Amino acid sequence: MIGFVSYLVFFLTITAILAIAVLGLNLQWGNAGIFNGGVVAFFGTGAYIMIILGGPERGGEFGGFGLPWPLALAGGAAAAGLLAILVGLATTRLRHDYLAIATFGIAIAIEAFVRNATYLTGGAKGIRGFERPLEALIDNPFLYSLFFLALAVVLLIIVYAGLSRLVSSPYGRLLRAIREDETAARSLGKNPARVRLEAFVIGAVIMGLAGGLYATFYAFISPQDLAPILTFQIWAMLIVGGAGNNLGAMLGTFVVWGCWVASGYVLSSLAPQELQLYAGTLQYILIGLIIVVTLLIRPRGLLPERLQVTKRPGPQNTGVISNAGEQYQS
Amino acid sequence: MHSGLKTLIGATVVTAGLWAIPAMAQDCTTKIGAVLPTSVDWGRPIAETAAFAVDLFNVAGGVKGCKVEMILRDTQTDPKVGVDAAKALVDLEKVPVLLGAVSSGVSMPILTSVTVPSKVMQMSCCSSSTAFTAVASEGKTDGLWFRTFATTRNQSAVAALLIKERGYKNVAIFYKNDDWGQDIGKLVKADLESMGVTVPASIAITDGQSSYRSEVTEALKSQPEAIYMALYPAEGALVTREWISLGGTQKMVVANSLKSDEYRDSVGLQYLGETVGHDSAQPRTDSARGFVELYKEQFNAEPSGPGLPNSFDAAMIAMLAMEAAPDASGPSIAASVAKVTDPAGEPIFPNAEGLKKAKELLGAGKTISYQGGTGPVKFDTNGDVSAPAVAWKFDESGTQEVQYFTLDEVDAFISSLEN
Amino acid sequence: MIQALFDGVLVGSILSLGAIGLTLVMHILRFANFSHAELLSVGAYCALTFDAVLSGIAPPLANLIGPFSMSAALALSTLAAAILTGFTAVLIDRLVFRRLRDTAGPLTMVFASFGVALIMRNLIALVFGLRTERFTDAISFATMVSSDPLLLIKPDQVAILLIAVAAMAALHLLLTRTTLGFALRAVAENPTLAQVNGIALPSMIRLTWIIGGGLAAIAGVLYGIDNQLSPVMGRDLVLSLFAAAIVGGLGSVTGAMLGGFIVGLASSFAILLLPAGYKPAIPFLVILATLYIRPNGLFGEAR
Amino acid sequence: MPDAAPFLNVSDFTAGYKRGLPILHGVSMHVNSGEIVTVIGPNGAGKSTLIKAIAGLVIVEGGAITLEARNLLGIAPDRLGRFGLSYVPQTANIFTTLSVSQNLALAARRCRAAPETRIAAMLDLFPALAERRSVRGGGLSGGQRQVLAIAMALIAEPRIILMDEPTAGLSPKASQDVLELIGKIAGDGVSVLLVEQNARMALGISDRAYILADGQNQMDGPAGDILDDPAVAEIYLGGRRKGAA
Repeated sequence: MIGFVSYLVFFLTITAILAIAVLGLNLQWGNAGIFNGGVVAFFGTGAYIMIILGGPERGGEFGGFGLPWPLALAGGAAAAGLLAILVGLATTRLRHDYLAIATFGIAIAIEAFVRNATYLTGGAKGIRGFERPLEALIDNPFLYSLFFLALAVVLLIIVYAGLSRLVSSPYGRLLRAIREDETAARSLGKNPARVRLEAFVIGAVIMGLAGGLYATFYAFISPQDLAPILTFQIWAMLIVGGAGNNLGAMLGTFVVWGCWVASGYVLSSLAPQELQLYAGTLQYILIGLIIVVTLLIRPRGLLPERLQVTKRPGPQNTGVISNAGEQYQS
Repeated sequence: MHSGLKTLIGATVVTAGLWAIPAMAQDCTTKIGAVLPTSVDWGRPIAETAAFAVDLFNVAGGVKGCKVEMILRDTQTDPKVGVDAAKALVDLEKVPVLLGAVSSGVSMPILTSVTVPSKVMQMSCCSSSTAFTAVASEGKTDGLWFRTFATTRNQSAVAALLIKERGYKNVAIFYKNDDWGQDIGKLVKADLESMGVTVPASIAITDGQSSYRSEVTEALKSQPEAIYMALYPAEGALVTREWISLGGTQKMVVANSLKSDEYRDSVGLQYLGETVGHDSAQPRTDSARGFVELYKEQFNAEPSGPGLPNSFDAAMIAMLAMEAAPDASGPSIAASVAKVTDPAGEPIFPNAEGLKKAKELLGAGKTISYQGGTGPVKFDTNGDVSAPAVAWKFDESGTQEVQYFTLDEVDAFISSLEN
Repeated sequence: MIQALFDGVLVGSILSLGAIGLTLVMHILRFANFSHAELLSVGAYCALTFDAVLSGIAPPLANLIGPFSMSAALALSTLAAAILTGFTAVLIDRLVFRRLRDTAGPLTMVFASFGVALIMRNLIALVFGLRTERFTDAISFATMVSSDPLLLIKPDQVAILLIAVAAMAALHLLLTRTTLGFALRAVAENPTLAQVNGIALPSMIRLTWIIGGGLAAIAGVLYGIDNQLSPVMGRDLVLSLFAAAIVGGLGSVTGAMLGGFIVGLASSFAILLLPAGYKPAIPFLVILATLYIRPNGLFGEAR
Repeated sequence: MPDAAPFLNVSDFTAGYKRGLPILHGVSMHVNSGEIVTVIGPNGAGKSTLIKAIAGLVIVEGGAITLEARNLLGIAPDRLGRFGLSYVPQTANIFTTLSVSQNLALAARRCRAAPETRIAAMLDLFPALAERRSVRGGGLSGGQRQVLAIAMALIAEPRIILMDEPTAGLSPKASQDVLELIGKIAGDGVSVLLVEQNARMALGISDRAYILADGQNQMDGPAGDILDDPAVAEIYLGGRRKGAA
């Protein structure tokens, strides 16, 4: 029983950390319509800078500033925001697919950088972190894991509350207005580029915060944490949960990450022994099936956005293929 | 082409056969956990070898009369997934021992956030990062961390030694762009340069690129006399085929990761005549063929591919330590590793008789010296091992040993480099 | 330098072929299909299987043609694989994408396609194993065309380039010379108007998948000849394909073709500029630069 | 006998873009063979929706539609050509990325006759298109686009053409040309159903007219009567007729 609780606490901690990143993405995509394909770049920047700022000295490598943890965490988030400003100035004027590939490229470039720039980032071997905050004080590992979960959840709640206020404020309506119709928003005297950039940066800071928390929890970061799969996971959580809805984003995190790891657990306990070696491959198939089937059943996510902006009716010559033609035949 | 299919069917039949062996009065089971990248080409054989070690141990009666059940989870080479799997194994399955992971990037967060806090012994076959030594030397592993991966320092020195013996003066290096590859690539380059060998190009090979031709061409420009490769079989074969087809030299020195049938078959034996590899050594006694012989019997092929003997040894040592431990807790198992790898103890090979004898000796409170796939394993206080080395080359049946270097010889060579 | 140019063009030609199919699908069906690169794997593995069967039935077919790593058996197998892959693509559309087209946002399709890619990739891994495969183990040697500047060319490279260019030319002719091609372009531009003009969308969508899948299969086989087959080859290629399609401008076949060459050349020249470890990032930096100058890609139109 | 029953008959139409949100509420109308019928009405009256509903492009929730007593409801838009119906959308009615001749070739795919002869016939009929046959659709002027769109509709030898505001955005001269062309088409025995903002001009060439408001029939009758009705002129034609007392 204590084992189950201990695992649950651990699982929820990771879920809470990832949920923070998903909320950041929800601001960018769900509210501002910015297709960020490089989530991991901001997450990773937050993690690396946090660990460099707060970590101990590393023989012959840059870093070892040993800042207090809250400062290091804030520094990581700020660094992610800084990166977002640079990236955003160059890319937020791009539309969807182009923006996605551009931001994706940045994530690849950051991964390549941390993998190779050994002096700054430790290279492929990664950087060790430092003792987690207050760990020495709370001597019991289980109690400490409870404490860390509480910490992550508190940060999640703060981010959630902040975003909820932001989204329901006039600023949030402006964001969605720009998402729906940039020209109309411009005609209202707003500068859509600037507003989009702001949303992009705020979202990135939140992702950086999640990254910093992640590296704090594992006390380690390496280029392997910056693999593109993280971007996909975060996105899948948002889409499955329901883009535009913060509660949906958090629910999506829980469901997707839960299915992701539960599929491994189920296979390791249920699959016959001769299949165990193939369980990894089977697990991927299972994950793929879960995502596809969920989207087939709930195409707009588990908790879809409650539309506050009426969309223009009907795809008439807007160039969107719908099944309008096909439905007459079927 | 059907080798993939054949392996699948073969492995299924063989392992199913093994599992069908009636348990010998084993009514109880003892669980151990393994977190390995089974969905990755080179990861699956590592897991398969660990499972094989467990089967052997069960045939010999299991741990303290209990059948060992290895619960295997895939890491997807994703730290989050690997750590979660480890946590589930430790908390839900209550394993006292965890085998894995392969990549340092996965093993390290498992160590810091799962095994050490939960007081579970972790034994990795293949994580090579020097960061582990640092963590251990600070006393932060509580003696729970071991790895059977011989430190890169010895391996790189042997590579340099082989190059020196062959008199190559101009050697280009290809290394896998991960922690192990960067480490060994850097060390070999430094060693060669301190010996006066020119290294005109030292080129990182990053996984999953759509072509390695430009990397190969870059190295080819300097027309090196020989090349050194620290790569895994899949991209190693690509690079080598490209290299040879573009007319590069066939004088190649390769790391143990390329000691693989897949690599040999992919490149073709006719091009590998002048290739020599290095590896950590098997013990030097006649009965010592233990691991290789057993493996051949089981899989009808030589152990080939990165990390197989290491994985075998990690599983064996872990189970022997469980046998030797007074109780089933992680710390006492970890503390018992020393009883299993005591150089003064009775040498033990991992075959049926060996394991039986080991159990008797350990039961009687004596120590043993486990002589596994990577040699007479001896951990230092940081959980690291050093092993003697061999040079090998490819032949029709797989590989064959051509030279043996004792630990002293390797050490002497290293100190000669440093002077 | 010249060597890098030539190698880049060659890698680029394979990427072009894959990217053309991708850009067609993206243009006509309006979503970024992450499972497209898996069609390359499907095609390559289909060809591998047919090749083994054909060589078994009629061993003379398995003889390599001249200095190339290709045999008559492989050529036939590639055609069969192209057809089969096309139909695989149609089947996947039936099972997943068609059901989502009506109800879901474009991103739902994108992530469903990611799920599909995971399933396809790992099904291949399950059937064929994780290890790499080759059509032939024989190594085809390069001919030194010039020693200073160094230029080495393998016969295979020439053949691959020619086949890729021929496939692209065939598609170009289809699109510019036949009413079927006009119909495809019409659907891409304005599906409603296309319907009004008597074009049945479902059959055009099927055709798009068949062409995209067929080209992907050919690209997969060529990639397999030039490199090797592995279940994760789709994963390794998908980003380069997207990069090529996007840098060229979505929906533009010419753009995708050029985009493929740009990405190929960028990764080929990358190593001359930076240490090899940074190579994965270079194509994307080129794309960033391109998009900075032309936000809709080289041949794309603002939408 | 063509005039015995209405050629195109729409009865009690309920249709819209979203199910449950109809824009048309029980609209009925008919077109006789060889007639030009114009639908006018204020913005948002559902004129375009009506024509799109006939063309099979919006969701029809109730009512019936027949062409020569054959049911058209539920026929996919791409198959309506076989029933002798062509439709010219208001905007984006040609393919801008295809050349003029490619546009025509594409439209000719549904012809029963040999496509080449039909394309040739159209180029004969419209010399302006013949001159620009290799120009991309995007490079045509507004009037030329409209002519091309009409040619693409005519190429299939329809017996009725639906046109959604063919003069929208055109200069008065070009509008006049287009309307004259429409008159000529009808003269050749093809029925025309026209939706027009430019009501006064359209009524001038029409046989009959319907007035739609709020998705419902308001009134109908011979075009001349409607044109002369002072109330209609006040509400729908934007003031009194020029030249009338």
